[in-house]
Amino acid sequence: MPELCGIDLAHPVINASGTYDAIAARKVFGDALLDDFPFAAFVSKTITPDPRAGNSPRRIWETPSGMINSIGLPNKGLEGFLAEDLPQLRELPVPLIVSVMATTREEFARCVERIARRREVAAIELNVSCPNVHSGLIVGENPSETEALLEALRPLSEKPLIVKLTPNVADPAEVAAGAERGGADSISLINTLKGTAIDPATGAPALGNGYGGLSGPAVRPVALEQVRSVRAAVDLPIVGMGGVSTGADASEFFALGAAVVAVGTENFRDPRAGARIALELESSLRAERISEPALDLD
Amino acid sequence: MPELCGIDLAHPVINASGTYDAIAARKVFGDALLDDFPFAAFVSKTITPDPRAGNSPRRIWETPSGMINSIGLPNKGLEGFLAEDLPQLRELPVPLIVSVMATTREEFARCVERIARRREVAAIELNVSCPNVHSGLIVGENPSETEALLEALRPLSEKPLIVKLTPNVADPAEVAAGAERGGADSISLINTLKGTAIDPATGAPALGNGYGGLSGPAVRPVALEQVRSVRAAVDLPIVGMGGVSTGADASEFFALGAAVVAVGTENFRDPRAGARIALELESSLRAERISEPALDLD
Amino acid sequence: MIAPFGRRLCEVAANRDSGGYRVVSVVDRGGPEPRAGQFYMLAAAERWGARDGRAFLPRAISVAETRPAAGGGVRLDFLLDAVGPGTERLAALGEGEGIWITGPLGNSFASPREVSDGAAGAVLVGGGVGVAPLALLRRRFSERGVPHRVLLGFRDRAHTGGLDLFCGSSGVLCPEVRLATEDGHAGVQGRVTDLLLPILVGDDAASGVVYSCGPPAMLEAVRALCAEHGVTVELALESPMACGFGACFGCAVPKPGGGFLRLCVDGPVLRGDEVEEVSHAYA
Amino acid sequence: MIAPFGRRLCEVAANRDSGGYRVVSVVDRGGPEPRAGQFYMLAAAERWGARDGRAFLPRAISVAETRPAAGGGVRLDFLLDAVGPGTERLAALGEGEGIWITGPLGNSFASPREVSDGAAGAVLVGGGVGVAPLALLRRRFSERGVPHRVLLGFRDRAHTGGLDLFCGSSGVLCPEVRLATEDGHAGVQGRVTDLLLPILVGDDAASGVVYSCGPPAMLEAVRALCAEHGVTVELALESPMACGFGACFGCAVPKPGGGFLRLCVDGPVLRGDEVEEVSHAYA
Ligand SMILES: Cc1cc2nc3c(=O)[nH]c(=O)nc-3n(C[C@H](O)[C@H](O)[C@H](O)COP(=O)(O)OP(=O)(O)OC[C@H]3O[C@@H](n4cnc5c(N)ncnc54)[C@H](O)[C@@H]3O)c2cc1C
Ligand SMILES: Cc1cc2nc3c(=O)[nH]c(=O)nc-3n(C[C@H](O)[C@H](O)[C@H](O)COP(=O)(O)OP(=O)(O)OC[C@H]3O[C@@H](n4cnc5c(N)ncnc54)[C@H](O)[C@@H]3O)c2cc1C
Ligand SMILES: Cc1cc2nc3c(=O)[nH]c(=O)nc-3n(C[C@H](O)[C@H](O)[C@H](O)COP(=O)(O)O)c2cc1C
Ligand SMILES: Cc1cc2nc3c(=O)[nH]c(=O)nc-3n(C[C@H](O)[C@H](O)[C@H](O)COP(=O)(O)O)c2cc1C
Ligand code: FES
Ligand code: FES
Repeated sequence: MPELCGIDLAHPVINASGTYDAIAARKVFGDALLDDFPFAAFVSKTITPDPRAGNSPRRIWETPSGMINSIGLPNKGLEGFLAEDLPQLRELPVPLIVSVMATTREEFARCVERIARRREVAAIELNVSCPNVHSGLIVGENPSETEALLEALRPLSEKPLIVKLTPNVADPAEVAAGAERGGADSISLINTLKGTAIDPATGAPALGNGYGGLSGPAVRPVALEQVRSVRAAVDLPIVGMGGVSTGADASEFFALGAAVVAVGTENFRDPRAGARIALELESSLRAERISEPALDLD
Repeated sequence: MPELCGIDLAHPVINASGTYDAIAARKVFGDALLDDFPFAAFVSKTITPDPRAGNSPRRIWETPSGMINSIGLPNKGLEGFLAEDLPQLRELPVPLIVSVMATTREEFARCVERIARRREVAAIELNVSCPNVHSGLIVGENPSETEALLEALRPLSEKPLIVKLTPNVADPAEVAAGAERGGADSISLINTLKGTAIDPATGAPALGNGYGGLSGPAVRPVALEQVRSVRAAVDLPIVGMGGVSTGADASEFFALGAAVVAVGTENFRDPRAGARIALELESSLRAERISEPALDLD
Repeated sequence: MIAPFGRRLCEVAANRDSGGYRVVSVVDRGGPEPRAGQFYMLAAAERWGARDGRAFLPRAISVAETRPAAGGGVRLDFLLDAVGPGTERLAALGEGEGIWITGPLGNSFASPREVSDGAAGAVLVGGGVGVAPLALLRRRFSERGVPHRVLLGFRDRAHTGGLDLFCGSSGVLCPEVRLATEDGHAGVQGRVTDLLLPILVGDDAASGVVYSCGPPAMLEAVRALCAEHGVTVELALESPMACGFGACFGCAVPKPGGGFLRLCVDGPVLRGDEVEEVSHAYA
Repeated sequence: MIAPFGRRLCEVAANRDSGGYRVVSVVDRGGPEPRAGQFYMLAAAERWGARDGRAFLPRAISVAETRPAAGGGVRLDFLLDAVGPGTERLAALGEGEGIWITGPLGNSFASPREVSDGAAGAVLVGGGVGVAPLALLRRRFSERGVPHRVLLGFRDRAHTGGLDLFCGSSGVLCPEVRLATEDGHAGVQGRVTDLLLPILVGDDAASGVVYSCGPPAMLEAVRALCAEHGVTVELALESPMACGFGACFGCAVPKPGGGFLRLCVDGPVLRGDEVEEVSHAYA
């Protein structure tokens, strides 16, 4: 049975933060969602200390084998999340991981403290791709900022802390090592690559926010390379993601040392992608086991 | 008439270094190549001080809407290039840009000096994605290393120096600003994104070298975003590249402030891609001019 | 209306021309009958992504007509305007080809009575590919005896896509349908709003509800006209959708008081006072 | 042999089965007649990239047969083994569909005399889809009166793709062709190298040149056998190709003395002593 930081998982496929709203999906698909929940753990959309409305449209743009999003982290804020969303999310049949982001260590600490107190939360994912308003540095671009953040947060929670790295750095392994030194329990990667497109109809940037983040199969080679290099640098379990859309894609991440894979953009194409990918993985493993003794070395 | 650092160009489309061997292409296609040369300037494959054989196969791997390469800069070395290749390249009907890379400032200087003396060379492109063997830093990842390199090379050549940035950094605009301060004449970007794949047939890395560089339409959103951010930071003309395969793609780069676009991977799919893209650009400009007065604002 | 969980592979039963658009019929053995205004996320099972890696995401398409399918399940008709790689591929699907569908999704048009106290009649205002959800709405109103008029706008003789969805089985346009064409080849010469205005200023306006779907400029004109004349209006909007089930937050439409709605779960049908102005930015 | 500059759009004239493979015929109005061993870079004009953004690059495919086309130009036959998204799409091309072709590319097989002084006869050894270039070579040898034998290996009755390319117009296998099949359903039971060995140890071995194309393991066996018996061999290799015209340096094959050849411009036909060992790593 796969596990992540001591959390037992029915299979090694979870969702990527911000790509599945289990509350909305339950309204759309009913309780069939719960009977047949596609992920082995559920990661919430990133929540921030205060509510955010998100960016102005246009927010998504399709690109070759991928998409750019500039959603802008719309969420109810920490208190809204705890009061309104958490009671609904605890009804999910899988462990819950809450993703948080803040712009000061104090705010990060407040979020982690409040969330860690909730028994229904199995782990906390720290989305560190936002600038620190004090240092001006993007925490996740900087190994020592990341280390310091983890040192500050580590004592506040017994729950596993997963650090989600930004891929827009020269050396993600350095940042991962900083997170490990600071006391992180796991590294998840990749978040989206910075990307832009021009709308051919207007000649102006396609996204309301000017630019956004690229995801989907187009980025899979970058994700795999970052998992490989982080794997070589830290001992922590890795949650690998970026363009996973089939069991074969997931296998690439496992071959490079990921403990678990997360599915993001593919959920939009297939609301049950998580379960399908877990099944594809299992049946390819079974096929390997069966074919092994009869392996034709011709 | 478009120009780049004072070099007149028949149209704004050139090739990306390492994606067209005009000498080999002339053997394959004959002098028709010269009569109808697809690029407004020709950029050589990157040459290094000493000859290199390149990486062990497998060297290329197809990915969704792109490819990974780990070619490893096979080339005849500086002297071999000057003696054998340059006499053939001077027969091309367009200005010649020579791409160079070295691992010490002294070697970079030796290359630039020797090449700058050759009248048939219009400009020099500095490929700065290699580690400096003294500092251990990758020059192109570091604004002050880049600045110092340019300061060292600037006095050695009257020819325009184009700095080709690596996209595998948190902030390419900072590095571009370093290059500008050091005296660069132009910035070209993007080089390939670090990428890996696993061969499903073996479960092992698909490329002989373990990892490689991702290019093609998959990376276009990343290239456009880096051009946008570099454009905002420097005044130098920009050679934009990364996934350009049509005139419409090129227009996106121009909309974000590129002076010239370079075509790489698309050459492999269409040996005349440069000329086709230039034509597509021209006819879409013409169509715009024609439709403008009659514009239906409905 | 709860949708079966997940996408399901269905078969294309027919593909016919409809005045420049295509009507693609899909047999859905596993889903419920959709309501007028609801949509599905569609993707071809084969050759999706065939134009340099696009279409990549599924496409949101309204259901234009539905009826029980021979052998069980429902038959769904989609009206397709081929404007890019996704709709082109969908419009080219041949009989027997596979299609992934997720749905029915989103909310639906309400009856006049549900929307507005004392309202009895309905005015349906459509244009372009936006006539699709109104076709199903009209049939439902006919079945339930809700008095209604239908105003449709078309550009010219060559662009009458979807018009036949408003014909009875005899192939003759239903009597309650009135046309406006920009070239004047049929109905009144002009815009569909030219047909709407006299109704809004007429005596029975107060007891009517307007239902509209069409290009953003038309929707905005309808919204503004109805607001001006104090008539309740339901608008079926579009916005760029990656998922259709509330997962991506991509389909944001600004709310009048600030903030955003997710059109896929909060819409696609919104009351006129739930949007500030219908804009190209999201539609 | 100089290729016309650039890719050109051609039309598929026919697509037929050949023992599990497909033979796709293309009419090339603008190119010269290719030589045996040469290849083309092929990509479907439509729906290339239809499986999640793959195939993206064109695919290298040997020409299996060529003759003047009615109405000018040449007709090119390609033998396709559908192993992935690229060959699958090419193998599914229908009559009248568009295909981008660049070529003819690469070098070609030399005549026995050119390769080896005093050599008069030829032994062609092929297996799998590698029989394609040998089919054209055999016809050329027949036309020019070069004495030759053909040894072909097939797995079983269901895998005889390309065998019909070695049949005369009567549909009967040419007399100089001998078969080895792993299941023994036709010819000798065993490998094609079992047929080659007796020839190499025979009296006239010294005056023969071996020409081979097939899977890496077969090519390596043939190369090693020929080296052992001092017989000259030309091998048509494969390696991963992005461009086919020397642009990408992707098709590297290690040279015995160190360094690499570019198989697309230095090959695809290499003499046995130009390669160290035929390996899966590049083939
Ligand atoms: C609720 C709802 C119901 C709908 N019902 C119908 C219907 O019944 N029938 C129908 O035909 N349509 C309907 N649509 C519209 C339909 O979903 C879009 O027309 C479709 O998504 C377009 O996809 P495409 O690939 O054909 O075109 P695209 O190329 O995706 O172009 C459509 C628009 O997408 C944008 N775009 C995104 N990425 C790119 C890119 N990389 N390059 C260029 N443009 C890009 C552009 O703004 C362009 O105008 C509906 C939409 C919604 C939201
Ligand atoms: C000179 C030459 C002549 C040839 N002649 C013929 C011929 O006459 N007939 C013929 O049928 N073939 C021929 N081939 C082989 C043919 O080019 C390949 O089989 C073809 O390129 C495979 O493409 P594909 O998309 O079908 O398969 P791919 O999926 O590309 O698989 C083929 C191989 O490519 C690799 N690969 C690359 N990227 C990926 C990826 N992302 N995922 C999985 N695997 C990947 C794997 O190693 C796989 O085994 C020739 C090759 C050369 C070089
Ligand atoms: C629409 C969208 C919204 C996202 N929102 C978040 C988010 O709130 N927090 C976060 O950490 N990552 C977010 N991501 C990034 C994903 O979690 C994931 O890291 C990335 O998309 C790569 O995986 P994929 O290629 O499978 O989508 C978002 C991605 C998308 C496409
Ligand atoms: C096969 C291959 C070889 C390359 N070799 C070089 C090189 O020698 N020097 C260099 O600066 N860039 C090299 N590049 C990078 C390209 O010049 C270009 O920056 C990159 O591929 C992005 O453009 P594209 O998406 O149009 O290919 C190479 C790229 C490819 C695909
Ligand atoms: S389309 Fe994804 S949330 Fe609405
Ligand atoms: S295939 Fe590109 S150099 Fe040979």
